[in-house]
Amino acid sequence: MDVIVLFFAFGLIAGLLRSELKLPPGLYEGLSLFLLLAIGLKGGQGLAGQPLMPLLPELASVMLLGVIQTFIAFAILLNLGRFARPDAASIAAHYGSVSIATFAVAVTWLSTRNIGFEPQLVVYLAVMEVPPILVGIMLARGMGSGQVVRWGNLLHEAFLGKAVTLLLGGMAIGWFAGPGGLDSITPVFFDLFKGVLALFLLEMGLIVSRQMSGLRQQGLFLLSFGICMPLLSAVLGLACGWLLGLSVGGLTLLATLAASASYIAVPAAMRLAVPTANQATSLAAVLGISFPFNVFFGIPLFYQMAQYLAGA
Amino acid sequence: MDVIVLFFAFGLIAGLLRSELKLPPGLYEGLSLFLLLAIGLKGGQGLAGQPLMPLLPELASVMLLGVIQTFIAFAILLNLGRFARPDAASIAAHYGSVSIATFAVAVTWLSTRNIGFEPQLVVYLAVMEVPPILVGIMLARGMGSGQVVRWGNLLHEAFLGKAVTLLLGGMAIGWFAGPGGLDSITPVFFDLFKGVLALFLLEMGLIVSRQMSGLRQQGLFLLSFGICMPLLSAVLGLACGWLLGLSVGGLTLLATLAASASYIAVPAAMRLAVPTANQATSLAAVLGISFPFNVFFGIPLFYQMAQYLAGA
Amino acid sequence: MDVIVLFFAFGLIAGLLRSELKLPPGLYEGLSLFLLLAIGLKGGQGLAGQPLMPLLPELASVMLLGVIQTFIAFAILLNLGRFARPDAASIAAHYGSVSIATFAVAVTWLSTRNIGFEPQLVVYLAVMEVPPILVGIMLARGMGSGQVVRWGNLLHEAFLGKAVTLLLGGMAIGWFAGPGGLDSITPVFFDLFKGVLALFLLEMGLIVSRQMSGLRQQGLFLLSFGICMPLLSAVLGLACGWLLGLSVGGLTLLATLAASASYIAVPAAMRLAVPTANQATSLAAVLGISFPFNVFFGIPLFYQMAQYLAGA
Amino acid sequence: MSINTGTRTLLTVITEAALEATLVRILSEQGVRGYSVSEVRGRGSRGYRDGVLAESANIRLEAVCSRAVAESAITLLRERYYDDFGMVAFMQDVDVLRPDKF
Amino acid sequence: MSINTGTRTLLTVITEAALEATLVRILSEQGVRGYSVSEVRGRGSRGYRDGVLAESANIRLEAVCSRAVAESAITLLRERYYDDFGMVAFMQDVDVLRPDKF
Amino acid sequence: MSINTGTRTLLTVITEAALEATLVRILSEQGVRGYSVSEVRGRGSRGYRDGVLAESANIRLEAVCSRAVAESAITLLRERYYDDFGMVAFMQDVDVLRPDKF
Ligand SMILES: Nc1ncnc2c1ncn2[C@@H]1O[C@H](COP(=O)(O)O)[C@@H](O)[C@H]1O
Ligand SMILES: Nc1ncnc2c1ncn2[C@@H]1O[C@H](COP(=O)(O)O)[C@@H](O)[C@H]1O
Ligand SMILES: Nc1ncnc2c1ncn2[C@@H]1O[C@H](COP(=O)(O)O)[C@@H](O)[C@H]1O
Ligand code: NA
Ligand code: NA
Ligand code: NA
Repeated sequence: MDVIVLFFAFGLIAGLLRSELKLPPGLYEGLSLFLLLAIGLKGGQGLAGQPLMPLLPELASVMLLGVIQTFIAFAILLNLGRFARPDAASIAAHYGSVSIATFAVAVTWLSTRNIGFEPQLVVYLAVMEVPPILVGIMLARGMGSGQVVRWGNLLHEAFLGKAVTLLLGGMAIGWFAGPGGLDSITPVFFDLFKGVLALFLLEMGLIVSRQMSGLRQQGLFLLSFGICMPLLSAVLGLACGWLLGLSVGGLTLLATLAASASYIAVPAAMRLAVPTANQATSLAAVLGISFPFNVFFGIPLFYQMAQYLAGA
Repeated sequence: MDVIVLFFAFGLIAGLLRSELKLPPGLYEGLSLFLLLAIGLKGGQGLAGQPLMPLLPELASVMLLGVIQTFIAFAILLNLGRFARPDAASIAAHYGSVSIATFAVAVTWLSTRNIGFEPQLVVYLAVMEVPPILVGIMLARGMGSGQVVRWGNLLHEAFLGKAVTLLLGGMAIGWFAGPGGLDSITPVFFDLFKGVLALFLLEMGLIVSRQMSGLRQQGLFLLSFGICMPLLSAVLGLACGWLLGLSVGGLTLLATLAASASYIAVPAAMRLAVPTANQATSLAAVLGISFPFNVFFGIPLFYQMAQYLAGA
Repeated sequence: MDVIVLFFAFGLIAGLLRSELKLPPGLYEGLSLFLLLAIGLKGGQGLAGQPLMPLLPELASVMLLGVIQTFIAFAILLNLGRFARPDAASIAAHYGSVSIATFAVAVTWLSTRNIGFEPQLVVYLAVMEVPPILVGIMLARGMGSGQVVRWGNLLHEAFLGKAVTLLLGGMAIGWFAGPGGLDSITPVFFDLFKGVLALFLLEMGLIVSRQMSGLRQQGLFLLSFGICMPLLSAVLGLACGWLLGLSVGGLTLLATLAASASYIAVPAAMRLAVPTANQATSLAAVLGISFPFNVFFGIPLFYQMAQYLAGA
Repeated sequence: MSINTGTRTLLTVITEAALEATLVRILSEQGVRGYSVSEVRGRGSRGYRDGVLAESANIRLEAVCSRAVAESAITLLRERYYDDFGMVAFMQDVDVLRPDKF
Repeated sequence: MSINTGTRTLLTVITEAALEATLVRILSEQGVRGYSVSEVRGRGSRGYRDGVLAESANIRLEAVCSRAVAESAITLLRERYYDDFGMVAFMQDVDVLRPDKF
Repeated sequence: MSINTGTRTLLTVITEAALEATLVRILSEQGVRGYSVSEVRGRGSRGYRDGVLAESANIRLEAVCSRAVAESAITLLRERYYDDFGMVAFMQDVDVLRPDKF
């Protein structure tokens, strides 16, 4: 197992054993800021010199991918899971959107094995976060409900939310700086990346352990949804990536993005837009099941599926 | 443009667009602590083995430089700008003193271009912070006002304020450790310097963006003062450096020091010593205008002026 | 003097001169978290592939060492020092236990001089923290007092307290990852170690300086105890290490561990378990005297003693 | 009372950090002219909220204002947020200098 | 009072951070159903406590509850902790909506 | 009141962090024996103060003391600081155990 995954396992076990380990407040925020910037810089540098217009149809495709996932998840949760409409819509939005931590683990998994991937995957990450939120809000309120949605606010969130700002900002810097232009900051943003990710995953392990203790209150349906939905999404992601002609590394990453579920941006947006949805339920599924599933089993599995697909 | 300046531009734009980007509290403080220590260490190491006594006249000169700047700025603000006495004195003190962030950007600008500079520039930085504060307080109160100034407090501040302590402490460590003595901590204090400065400038961009939105309430006079005063100061700094026989790199740095305006030590001191002065006004000028001007345009310009002067 | 010790001296002097230097809250916690993890990783990696069972008798020996120290210190404080029973027991527990900061300084001292040591020293560190706490509590309450001790809580603390969790978790990760397995996180956890320790010692200097100003209220007896007890403990540690057949580096480290006194885990535990004990007294001795003594004089001295013993 | 003071109402609201912007908007619409905010953690009917993830962060907002403003604000909060959000709100009388400021 | 509120007691305890878990346990045994905690620094009879080391950290806990619960809790705290720990505790009447919650 | 308590005054001051040392000095000169401080952000007549730069940091200080001490302290604060500094101060009666401590 990769060493960074060992850090996650350590945090998880320490949390489950009720260790007194607690990370200083603000550390989580600082580490994720670093990871987002570093991912953005790398992606932007990869895209430097490349024309950006041809990317637009690709971006439309992956945004559509997230939207389709959200609809499918909503239908499953409403009909099979018998969830109330707001809950079904909220959980679906979590699974339609993406998790940056899961993406970072997959990037490291690939780079440890010297498997390359297309730089635009970082742009995919940036654009895939928000559309499922919009869909989820519409689904929660019923399409024709006539209730006013603050679209201005939502668009603001789409481009100026914290994570997206850092990704886009990092990409812009990397793009302008171009190859070689980031050399002076390489010791911080690239050499430290994996170690910082390890610390971040330690904290994730502690966070996940707390969600796990809340899992018992959730029905069995939700638990299996937390594993099956990522698998289904990964298949959709692979199909989409295949249509876009991605490499094995790119396919693996897009499958991971599709399979990953948001636990930062979506909960924050849903809390205000759909206040009646139960937040504990969605976080238990996303953090308690799907995140560890993806980190421990999903990524290697998606890679094998990608290899199979690319070989076919 | 240098990559660290791109980080500043990113923070500025994100802030002006009202992005939700916000850095964790305490990060600003941690980053500036690091930068001060690192600058001090480098300077101290450069001075190691060198006798310190001959520096004294140089230090007196640069302290005088700051004091003269403060008097000039005060005269301009009072007579041309028609500011009230306390406001004119307070703003003048900001411009007489120095900004560590601006200094760090200039150091990086030079080192990216392999341009050397004298190690004592770091000592200049340390001694130039406080004298303009004392002058500013005297000017605000009127020389003969008979009001009691707590000189003990002010001297304490001069040597034991946070920034000066870190600079002097770092220099002492570098001086004692000598060449080679800092090797074991090089990976932290030197290799990470530019990356940390990049993060710091990202935060500065966010901070500056907030001051810019307050600029509209300021008169046009203040806006032009925020550009002209640094230019005038840079010329005085170049003249002083030329008398001291500095190299091109040293001239550039001393011009930058002169042109830079304090936004940490001086506001804190003036708030207590001259409470009637309007703090929003001085910060709008210093952070909203002069800091970005120096970072984007000033430093390259001062370098050209220094080259011209050295060639003459 | 080593450069990291210069950082300690700087913090100490700045604090004694009442500088305004203050490190951001949370920094101390973040730095010590990093140091504990890094020490654990290194130790675990050293032990990888090695069977762990044969370590058990060694661990029993060093745990006994700490317990014996606690009894000796208690006897001295009660009889010679005429301290009240709870105070004597509490101070004794501090000296029986260990200080991670002191250990880290000794590790760096050795590595700067290319002196190796056995990887299990890190395990010693982990197991030596807690037993003296248990002994101290029993001594404070009187063995036969019949008062209920919450042993469950105490055992929880023994394995799941913050420092022990990080050390054991780091060791487990290093052990599983094995040689080469930590390469990807080396730039963070190993290359930055000394620089981070330097920052940590700067903060320790500030903390110690505050204890020193409280030293005057303490009797002369406590002051001499703060120097003599570490010396006595170091001799016991050397004897124990000699019986275990340690190398010179290992002997030095075990002497340092024995000589070091806890200022984190023990105060926290004693505050709740023996609330009548005066915390200011024990911290003044541990931080105001023994910690600086060990850092400035103890470690080089213990090394000489170790060399003498190994040569004999 | 020997010095010139007046009585105003201190309104304290402890709630989810996600509501901060909304809360501030509502209060100012109701006529509150100033407020102070700090971070807290705590426990209530919705379990422990420790703020490690933003989702579980709480804030404590306090505002000195007139009784009428406090009451209309608190009534509005109850109507709109008490059902779906963790929220505790209470009012106290306080003596202030410069009562016209609030 | 123009709106439907009730009076409850706000109990505030400022004490050493080491006592947090114990304090929370005692309060809930006494019937307190919710509380909020923040970090504070301060000075009292035991000198300055600034929280740099965990040993010198203070917390400020506040809980809205009935008068009876607050009094029994504060009495217990005095008996058990006032002698050995830095602790300041006080009670105030507050107006709350949903008085049955507390 | 079923237990032995006394009434004291809780003085709360919200002001610029730059004033902390001065404020503490004044309070202790007026006879305040203890206090607690926490960081807050907030909005008032001088706009939003969020504490990112030290210049915009606010503190919230609270001290339990006698009514007379609180009043003389607050009067002094008004005279010296209300004009030039962001400052909000208010007083409340609180029930304390060990009233002689304050
Ligand atoms: N009785 C109480 N006293 C003080 N704070 C409370 C109380 N009940 C709840 N809180 C705070 O309000 C938040 C939300 O409460 P609740 O809606 O009951 O979960 C909690 O996380 C606590 O911080
Ligand atoms: N009169 C007071 N008003 C407010 N807080 C106080 C007061 N006295 C003490 N404190 C707080 O309670 C803590 C412990 O107080 P003490 O037991 O007096 O040392 C101090 O560190 C302060 O944070
Ligand atoms: N009505 C109020 N209630 C509570 N806090 C206030 C109020 N007005 C101002 N403040 C706080 O006091 C600080 C200074 O206020 P001001 O002098 O009005 O700018 C603000 O930044 C707020 O933190
Ligand atoms: Na997804
Ligand atoms: Na200047
Ligand atoms: Na020991």
